[in-house]
Amino acid sequence: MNTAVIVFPGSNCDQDVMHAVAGSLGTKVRAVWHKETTLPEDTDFVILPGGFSFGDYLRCGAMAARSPIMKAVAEHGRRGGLLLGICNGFQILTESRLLPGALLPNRTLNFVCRPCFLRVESVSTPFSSLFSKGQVVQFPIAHGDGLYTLPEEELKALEDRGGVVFRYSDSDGLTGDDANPNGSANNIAGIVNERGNILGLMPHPERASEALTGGEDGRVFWQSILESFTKGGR
Amino acid sequence: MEYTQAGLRETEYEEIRRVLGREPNECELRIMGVMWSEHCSYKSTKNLLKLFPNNGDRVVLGPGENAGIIDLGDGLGAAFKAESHNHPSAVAPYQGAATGVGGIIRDILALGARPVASMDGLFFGEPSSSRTQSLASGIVHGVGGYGNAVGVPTVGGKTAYDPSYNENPLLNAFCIGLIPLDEIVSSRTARPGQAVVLLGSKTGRDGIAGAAFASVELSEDNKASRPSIQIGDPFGEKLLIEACLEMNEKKLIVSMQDMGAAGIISSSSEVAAKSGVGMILHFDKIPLRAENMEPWEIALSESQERMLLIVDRSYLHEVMEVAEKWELDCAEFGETVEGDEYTILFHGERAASLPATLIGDRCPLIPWPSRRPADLEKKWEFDVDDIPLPEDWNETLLSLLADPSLASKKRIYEQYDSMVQLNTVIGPGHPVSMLRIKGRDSLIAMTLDADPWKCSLDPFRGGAETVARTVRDLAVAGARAAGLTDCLNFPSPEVPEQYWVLEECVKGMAEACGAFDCPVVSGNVSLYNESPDGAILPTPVVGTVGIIPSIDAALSAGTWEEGDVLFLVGPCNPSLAGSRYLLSQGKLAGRPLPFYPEAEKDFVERALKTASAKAAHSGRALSGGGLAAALAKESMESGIGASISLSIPTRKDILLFGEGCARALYAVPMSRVPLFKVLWNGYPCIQLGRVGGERLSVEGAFSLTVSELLSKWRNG
Amino acid sequence: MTYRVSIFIELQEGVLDIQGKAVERSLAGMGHDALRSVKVGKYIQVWVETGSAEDARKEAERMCDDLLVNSVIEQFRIEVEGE
Amino acid sequence: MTYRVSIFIELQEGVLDIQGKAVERSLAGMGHDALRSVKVGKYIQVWVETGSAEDARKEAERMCDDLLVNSVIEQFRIEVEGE
Ligand SMILES: Nc1ncnc2c1ncn2[C@@H]1O[C@H](COP(=O)(O)OP(=O)(O)O)[C@@H](O)[C@H]1O
Ligand SMILES: [Mg+2]
Repeated sequence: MNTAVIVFPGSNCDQDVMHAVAGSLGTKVRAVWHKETTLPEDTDFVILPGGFSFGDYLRCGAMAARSPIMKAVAEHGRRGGLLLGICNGFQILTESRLLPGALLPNRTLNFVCRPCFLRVESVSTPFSSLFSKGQVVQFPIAHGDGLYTLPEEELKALEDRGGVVFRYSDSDGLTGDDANPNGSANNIAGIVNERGNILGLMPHPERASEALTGGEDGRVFWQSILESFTKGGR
Repeated sequence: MEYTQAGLRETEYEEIRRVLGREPNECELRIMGVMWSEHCSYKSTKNLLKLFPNNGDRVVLGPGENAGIIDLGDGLGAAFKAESHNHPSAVAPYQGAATGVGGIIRDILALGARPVASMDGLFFGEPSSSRTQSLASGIVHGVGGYGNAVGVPTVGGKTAYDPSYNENPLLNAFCIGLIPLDEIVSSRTARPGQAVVLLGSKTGRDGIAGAAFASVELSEDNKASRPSIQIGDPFGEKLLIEACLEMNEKKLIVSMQDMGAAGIISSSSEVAAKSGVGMILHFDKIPLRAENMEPWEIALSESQERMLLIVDRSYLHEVMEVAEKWELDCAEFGETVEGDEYTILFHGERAASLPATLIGDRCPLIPWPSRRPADLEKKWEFDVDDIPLPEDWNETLLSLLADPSLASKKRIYEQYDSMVQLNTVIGPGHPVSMLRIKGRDSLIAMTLDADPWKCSLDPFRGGAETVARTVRDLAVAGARAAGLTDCLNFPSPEVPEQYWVLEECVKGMAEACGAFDCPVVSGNVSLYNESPDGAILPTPVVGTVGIIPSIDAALSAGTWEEGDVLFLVGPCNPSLAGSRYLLSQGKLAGRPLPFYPEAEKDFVERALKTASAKAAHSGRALSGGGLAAALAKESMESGIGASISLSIPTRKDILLFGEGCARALYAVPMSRVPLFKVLWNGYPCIQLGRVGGERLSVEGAFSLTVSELLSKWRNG
Repeated sequence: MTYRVSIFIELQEGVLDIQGKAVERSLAGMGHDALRSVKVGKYIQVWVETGSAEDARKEAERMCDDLLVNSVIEQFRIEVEGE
Repeated sequence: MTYRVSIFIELQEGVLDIQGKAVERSLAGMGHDALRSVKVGKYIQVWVETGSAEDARKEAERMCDDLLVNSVIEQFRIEVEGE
């Protein structure tokens, strides 16, 4: 599985993601500058990393979504290729309309960085197949604009089709308001598109990929992707 | 223009005339006014700073450079420095703090190092005042807004509150970077015939002469020409970091200097003077953002996110290419020449022509008179017998934990990205923060601390205690202190009593640094921190960096386990002088304990062995709030209680709340107790009790559940 | 000619205006009793060189569609100076 | 009566508009060649209950001084609906 990590000016988790993927899977990872117009030919998996692309000025992810490389990224997604947006990457995916909804400022209006519990809601995606349904995992969050919002009917449709993959919870898997770090609708932390190949999530799996720094729950996330890829050959 | 309008003193003006052999023109006068301001010239403190030890086996680069560098072994170095941005943060809290963080990051970058972590020291006024709240909120948002976006984790810091900071809050920013020793960029290596290049943002009118204006009385007629606020652009800085590191990796640059105070003039004249070359600068070639800028404005602009590069001409093209990739402006605007002549050309005219060595180095020092405050002894007269024992111990402990200076800082540090770059092993919320170095076993440990109250009661002892606290924290965590950086935040040196306090603080710090063999490798001085309402407390802030050979030799805090045996190591007669306990009752009195070098060194060696021998589960050096606060923090963070009995004749409040001397609280697993006792044999060491249960109980004093403690500590 | 075009962007009805609510609370806390509610949006000015005011408006509208406005959550209004 | 007051906040002349610059570059990159420059500011609407439009303006001005505008770097303009 060949992974391409897109680097926008202002991305700051690009190196971290490359380190985590390479360290967890040992597969090939390449950085691709946002000004490119094509992805390396053999790209199987594309990651939009976290950070503050274009300073997060105007709206988070807005300018990155209009970067030259994004046409090729969208095309990769449309063909069914695996596409993951983490944090700022999630914002770029919604700004590109590759995922529904939008991410608004946290309800506290403060940036928040801390370890966070997530309940795995769906294991029928390539990104979560090795978890068990209802499992509680810990990935850190670090964002200022993570409140996921969607008009009522669309939210219902998203829920009905099982598009929510991760939900903020407490250590027991309870998804009360106390466990919601940013005010996200229905405690949503991560969603997948209908076809199941594009995932956006606010928490950072790459920050939970080593015992020394943040724990190892993220390794299962990366391994799920590799296994799905190997099986499905997407 | 009068020299006084430029902020120069008569002796300084005379010196300039003498050296030039003529009258300086207006541009030159303005330049010299800023360059010889306290902020840039250190004219009040240069002699004091010489007292600090700054050599040692590990020191690669000491004070006088953009930052100090210590040797981490195997060819890698850690560059670090702290800097204050107090005045700007008082005027425009968000932007002041943001540009403070940005500035210190560029200092590290200027050495060619990749910035890997930051810490921040925050000193605010009364927490209940609305001014404090809005300043604090702006400053914290500014630190986070910049640090988070630029991708440098903020891994720790210090926050304290005192009414003396009401009008004059302090923002000190610390940054550390990593650099292979053979890639260090020096400001001393420019040679004649090389290109002078400006990389980064366009130059505007922001922050012009900020340093000089601070020393001129503000009046209506200069209001219109007051410097406009510098706006921080973390996005621009991120690009600058990547571009500079790429250029350094490709060995395209000879020398590099960040632009901080006094912008172009300061950075370029410094390189010229240190390298022993002259410079001819063509100001027409500088990309400008504002119209009709005068040459002195261009010279002194403090527009952010800019770097000065000295480039061998054969690499100019490649430098431009890298700049273009990162979408940064980049302009060659001058060249280095033989000699000492520093010349600015503008619109075909010679705007300024000065000896490079005059600009930065030769400001006449000011020997301010020093006088021991007459009321010093009066502050020390303090009779412990006048302090009644607490009537309700539970209440006393809870209100101490709710004291804003001691209470949890989670609400602040959770607003900072403390994890980006994937090196943070221990982040904020612990006495010491730890970073791993990818591909190596060793860890970097760091901590930032200050004790303005003890410094105000006895500046020598307080200064020594400040340094000692950081070194003890590191030792307990398993790190030997390798070097430190400091920010000396003080009021005006022109008041003899205030100068004496500064002097004594420095002497005290120097004594401790010497004893611990922990050299000062970089630092910063911020004077004139006072307002018509009064002066700030003397506030030396110390950031100390240590090395832990491997994760196995690291000892964490807040990790008690059921059944652990608790030990207090260190003397049982601490002091209530300047303690958090007395302060939280509104009393600033007493004489802090002296610094005992032998005992301190002994403590450090034993603490290091305790960590590397894994003789304890958890350890915490005692600091603010004394033993009681340490017990409570350990218990809260571990989520488990303990039962303790104190069979010592010392008054219980002194034993529990007293501060000072080298002491620590350890939790030792049963099986390691014999080893632990051997390691501390010959040093005061008493068994306090056992870990377990839901309550933290001290016989004859308090007994509270962990959740009662937590609720006060977190929510006040 | 260079036209200055002002673009006023606000959140759509029904989208949670967290900033507006926060500002409302602080102002109320400061004693602004006459205040009923607050909405926080963006005020973007663009200078464009076009043949007519009408073209300037069209150009600005395209910019809104392309980047300035996220139609999932926002709505906007345009004013062209001299139109 | 309830008045809607619009407040337009922009950075003062000479203060670096980092957002405006970034947006400008991004729009130019997307081919908006007519664009000369961009300024990004805030558009705040407040609804206040006062006896007159004039009072509404005064009330809004006070809000600007108290909280909405940072006079060190920003300047503002007010419009009262129906004034
Ligand atoms: N401004 C700050 N930024 C980041 N971390 C902070 C800040 N203030 C305090 N902390 C963190 O909070 C913890 C408590 O700090 P402090 O108040 O100095 O108490 P202590 O004496 O226990 O170290 C430390 O881990 C410190 O790193
Ligand atoms: Mg501390």
